[in-house]
Amino acid sequence: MINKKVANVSEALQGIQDNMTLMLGGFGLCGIPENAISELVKLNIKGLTCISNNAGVDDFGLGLLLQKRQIKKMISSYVGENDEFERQMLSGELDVELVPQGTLAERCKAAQSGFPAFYTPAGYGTEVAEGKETRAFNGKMYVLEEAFKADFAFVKAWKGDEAGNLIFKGTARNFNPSMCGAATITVAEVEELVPAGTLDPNQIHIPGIFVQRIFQGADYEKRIEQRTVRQKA
Amino acid sequence: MINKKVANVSEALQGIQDNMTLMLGGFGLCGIPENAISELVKLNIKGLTCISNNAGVDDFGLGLLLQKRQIKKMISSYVGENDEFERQMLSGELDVELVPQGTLAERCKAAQSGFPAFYTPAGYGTEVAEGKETRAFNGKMYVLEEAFKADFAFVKAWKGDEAGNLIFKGTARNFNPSMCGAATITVAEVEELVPAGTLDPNQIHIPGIFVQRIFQGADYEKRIEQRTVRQKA
Amino acid sequence: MLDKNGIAQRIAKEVKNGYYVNLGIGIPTLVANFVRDDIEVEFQSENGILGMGPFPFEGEEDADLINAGKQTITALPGASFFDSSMSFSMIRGQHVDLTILGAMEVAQNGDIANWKIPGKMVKGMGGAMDLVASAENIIVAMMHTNKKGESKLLKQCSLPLTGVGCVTKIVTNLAVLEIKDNAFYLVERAPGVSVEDIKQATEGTLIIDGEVPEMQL
Amino acid sequence: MLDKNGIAQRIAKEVKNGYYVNLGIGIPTLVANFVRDDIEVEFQSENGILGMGPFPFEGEEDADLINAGKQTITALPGASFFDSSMSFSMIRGQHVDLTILGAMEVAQNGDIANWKIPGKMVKGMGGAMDLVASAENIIVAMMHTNKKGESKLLKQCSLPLTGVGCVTKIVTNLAVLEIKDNAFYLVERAPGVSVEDIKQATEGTLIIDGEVPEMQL
Repeated sequence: MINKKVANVSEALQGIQDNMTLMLGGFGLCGIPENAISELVKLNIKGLTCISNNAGVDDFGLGLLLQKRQIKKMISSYVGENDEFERQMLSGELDVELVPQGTLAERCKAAQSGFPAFYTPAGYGTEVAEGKETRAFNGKMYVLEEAFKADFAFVKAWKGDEAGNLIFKGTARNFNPSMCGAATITVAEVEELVPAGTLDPNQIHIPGIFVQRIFQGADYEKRIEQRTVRQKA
Repeated sequence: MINKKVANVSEALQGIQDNMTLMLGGFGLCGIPENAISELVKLNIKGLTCISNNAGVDDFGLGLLLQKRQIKKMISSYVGENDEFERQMLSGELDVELVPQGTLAERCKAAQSGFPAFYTPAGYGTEVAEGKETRAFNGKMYVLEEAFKADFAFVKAWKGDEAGNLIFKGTARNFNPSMCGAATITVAEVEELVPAGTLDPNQIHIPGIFVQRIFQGADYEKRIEQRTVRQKA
Repeated sequence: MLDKNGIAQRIAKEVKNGYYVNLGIGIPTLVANFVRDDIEVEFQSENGILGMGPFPFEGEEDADLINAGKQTITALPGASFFDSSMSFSMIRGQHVDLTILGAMEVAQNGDIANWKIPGKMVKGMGGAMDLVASAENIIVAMMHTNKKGESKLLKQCSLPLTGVGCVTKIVTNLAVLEIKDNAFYLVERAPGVSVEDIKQATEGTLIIDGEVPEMQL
Repeated sequence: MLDKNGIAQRIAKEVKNGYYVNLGIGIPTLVANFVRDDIEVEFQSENGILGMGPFPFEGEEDADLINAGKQTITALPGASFFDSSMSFSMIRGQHVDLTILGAMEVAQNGDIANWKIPGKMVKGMGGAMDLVASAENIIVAMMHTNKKGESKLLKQCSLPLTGVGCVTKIVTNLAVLEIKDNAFYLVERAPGVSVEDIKQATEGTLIIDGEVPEMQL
């Protein structure tokens, strides 16, 4: 067993530098690497390019990095829940690349899997395809999209073991698995870190080979963005 | 819940015809759809093109179909455990397309995922790449490989539920998941079929959307091809 | 004339037994409320769930269980969770049988625009471009005209496109229409709406072939 | 001169702490027996296991747990199972640190042939083409000459290729060699083997740079 455990978030972020490209898991505020984001704020790393489906809200998630102007560029599919984001984008302080959600996931997954590029129908005939190769297969048009390159991937899982194996919970899984192994260094934070051999090898979503560092996260807030309920009859 | 349960293997194979293209899961004799193969033998379906990593042994797995000359063409990565296969291939009765193992898996997965084709480094500069488009990305050469098209996919899982959700066990997983949803009709046979709601939704390897028919298989032999043991010290 | 719930109710009739359905934000979300109880349907949300159930009861919300609109949800028996890559394999691989989504504009060639208004804050396309480019069966749910009273069924979209030639059916507050041969075919009128009303509200080519029935809800 | 176990023993020294390793069939399989106990290593088998352990004890074989050679195996603590697609993501994505496999021929430009002999039954390439095309760190384990006594280290492969320009290191019964600048660099001699012996057995360009040490096992 190759041990990937590090003592804490500080050790997990060793080597992080200004102007790096990061992948960050999560959909909205669900399944985001809360500890890694807090540490990025604390270290005040600047000039970041962040690949993440969303940009958080004003006072949580990636919004915390936006508040401190740590992000130079966002690569996302949907960024609409954040006033500070809007202000920085409209003023030109923040560069934004919008990518269809499935394409975003697959550009991560392609990096994980050693595929340099792939053809997807998403965005054909739209401004997303501008400047990109398009091509017909079996009479349907596709756009060639390239794998991402990133320095760090920060992911959040439910359970993990010292070998770096990860298990996700509910829809907090989302982009996290596809980002594992898609960057030079993948850092996984988990709610519960167990010894190797504890998890059923049949139930592991992401094998430890895709993870370089793992630590048990602390103080998860897991904020709900749109609390929606129904009334008991 | 959309119920995918059928009563038995006979119902599961409704619509199967001569000259169809089939995908069959398994690696060696591990994780093969034993019930579906037996039924294909019984129905004496002929002229089949079989996409399967291996071709079984003389008297088990796809070897049973070869014995009865039901297979016209095999698309596999390794076929070396079978004398009848060798005889038919050398005599020209059987057409064989050899495909690198990772390419075989991904040509199934591409069909599942709606990717028409993909670039892989496997086989570049070899006879596998002959007649195919090759292309450099970031200074490395890749071969363009196309998604498979198949009429039926036959897969074997450990547990499944009526909604078609599947869980695999050990290395019997292998090619089975990538073949689900990669053919017009996917038939899953399982060792244990349980009511919907019984399986933990976090632990499902293949969601039921990729499966059209599911049934509980019978009389699994699960033959071991290379029994290898060590001595107790 | 229908309200939003009426549009959702009419679309629910398009949901057939055995369908996997992806519902967009807005009117499409309401469709789930009107699907018949006696057919088997599963809802997919592209953030990673199949077999999505209703909103949770107060106090039973789970932060790890949301839909693509970031709302708290529940999972029904037979549900499964999966990652974003597999989710779009379902969509791109055409395993999802029906996609219902909103639009700002639809053109008579099937083009759709629903993600960007030049000069306004762009929130992003989310999964819409993947959905419209992949699905074989797309229904657009929208009001027939915009807030200024201008038609949203056009000869050609004026806004940046989300997808080309992909819409086949539209249900609005006024009508059900199908797109073929570069035209809108009027299929049904909303209760109390005349063919003339629909003509007035449709900028694109409208084909009226014989008597147009009033829709049954 | 080394026997097969000796070749495996020498290659085991190339296995470093923290390595994920894929072992081919034949001599490479033996390498696992010689890896030091005090380093952390995990073995990957491309049919879908990471953290592969030794063969099971008699009576503990599990038909659902085999390696790529179809042999019954065990799983160590921290192991995981996965499908073929993810397995080759590990390989193609260069997450596997070291690949050890056999060969029929290696050329001085790094080409390798190990899957097909024209006129003989072709069993297939299995995962070898994916492995050699993807791995950054490939060691070939083989006898220096074939059964007829002919060199397997050639100027150019005569057999159909498995991959081009991919081999960087070779360990044979006679020597350890590295491939660079279109030549075989002699790095170590096997115990009791002279430089002259190695020259005789090598058809390709052999570079001898100063004193060549005998290998330490």
